[in-house]
Amino acid sequence: MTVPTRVRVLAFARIAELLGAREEELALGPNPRVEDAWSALAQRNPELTVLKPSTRAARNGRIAAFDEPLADGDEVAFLPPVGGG
Amino acid sequence: MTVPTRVRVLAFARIAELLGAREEELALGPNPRVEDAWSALAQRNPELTVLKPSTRAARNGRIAAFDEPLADGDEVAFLPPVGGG
Amino acid sequence: MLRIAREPIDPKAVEARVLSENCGGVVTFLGIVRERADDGRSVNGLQYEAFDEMAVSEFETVAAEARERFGNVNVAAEHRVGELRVGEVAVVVSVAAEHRDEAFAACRYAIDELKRRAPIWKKELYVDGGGEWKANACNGT
Amino acid sequence: MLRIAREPIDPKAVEARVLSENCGGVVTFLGIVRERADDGRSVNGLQYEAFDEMAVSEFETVAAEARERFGNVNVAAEHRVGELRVGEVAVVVSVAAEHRDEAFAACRYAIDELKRRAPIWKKELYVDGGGEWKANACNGT
Repeated sequence: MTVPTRVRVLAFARIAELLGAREEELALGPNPRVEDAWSALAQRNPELTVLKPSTRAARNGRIAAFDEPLADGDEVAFLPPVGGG
Repeated sequence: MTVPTRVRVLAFARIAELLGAREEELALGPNPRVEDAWSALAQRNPELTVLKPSTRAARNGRIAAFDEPLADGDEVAFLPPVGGG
Repeated sequence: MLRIAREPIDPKAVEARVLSENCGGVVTFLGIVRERADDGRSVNGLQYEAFDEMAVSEFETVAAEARERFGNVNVAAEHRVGELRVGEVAVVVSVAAEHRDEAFAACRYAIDELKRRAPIWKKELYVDGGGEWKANACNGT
Repeated sequence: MLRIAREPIDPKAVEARVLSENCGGVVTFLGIVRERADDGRSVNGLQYEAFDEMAVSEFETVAAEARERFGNVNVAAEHRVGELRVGEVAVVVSVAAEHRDEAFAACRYAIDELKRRAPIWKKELYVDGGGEWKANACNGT
């Protein structure tokens, strides 16, 4: 029996608008990577797909590559190109 | 009979301290120049002499050379090196 | 050193955080909502949002870099989030230093890097309806 | 655009004079009395005096030059005279522009030229008594 890896996803700006939420819990399969969290979202929201090249990810508050592994309880954030100031 | 040329002298900072005044009236001889106003002051206050190379003059609010002529009623200011800001 | 503000910013309070006994120069930058976007469209205002914790820690890194580059400078900043109208202050960066050279250079560095790196987003809200998320030039590292 | 102040300066009031509808960036410089002079001596404060009319007209020239060099910038300044204690604001220069590049450049230009050219004088008042009139580097034109 496979135990799912639960992660909390944070979304911002256009990504949050497309998802209709700034935050959600995802249950991923075994040995998931950042990539898998993104794919789970993009499957439900195909408009996200074109945004991937410009999106950066952060794992537990630090910039992370899309192939970085995720652990149960991790927080993954997806960050569109920034526009502060 | 010679009519004196009356000018108002403004002094600042160290120059004013040496003169003991920030402002005075001078009666100069005929066809005076900025130079003559300075000399009149320096005669009474020899300590001014060494300051001349670093002093700029202004006539009626505009920077003036020491050989610029003065007219009756002019205002002459002697400006030490500035230190604002 | 970066504070994310949900209410109007008081630039004087940011300045007050950088003043110290031997500072001779303070440079403060205010970023203000303009009535025209860069492409010329008229806006009613801007909407900002931030990933607060990460914006704060990224700006700590920026401030540390500023001290490495420009010496003993004090840096503080505040960035507002939510809906802002034209004329309101979106961001304040204040730097105090012994001399003005470093204060100018460090303030410029801090606002440039904040704009480039802090996870903060801006949506232009157009007078004729709708809105668009706008990225700064030179995003990322 | 330069005001000679005989009372403490309110930097916010100077800033308010440069704000306009399409300015996106405001840079403000504060010059503050330091406890140590450049040669390391401790001061109680500074004494400033100005040739008011000429300082004002010289700064008008500086502001016009800033607009020639940096485009549509609004410039305002205030310089205090009299006796100032450590920590008090001696001078404020504020510049608003559409973008921060010009605001930073014009503010830097304006304070540099004010220090170099405006007929304003400064005496350091030492903790151990006495005082000395101090000139800025690069006086005159």
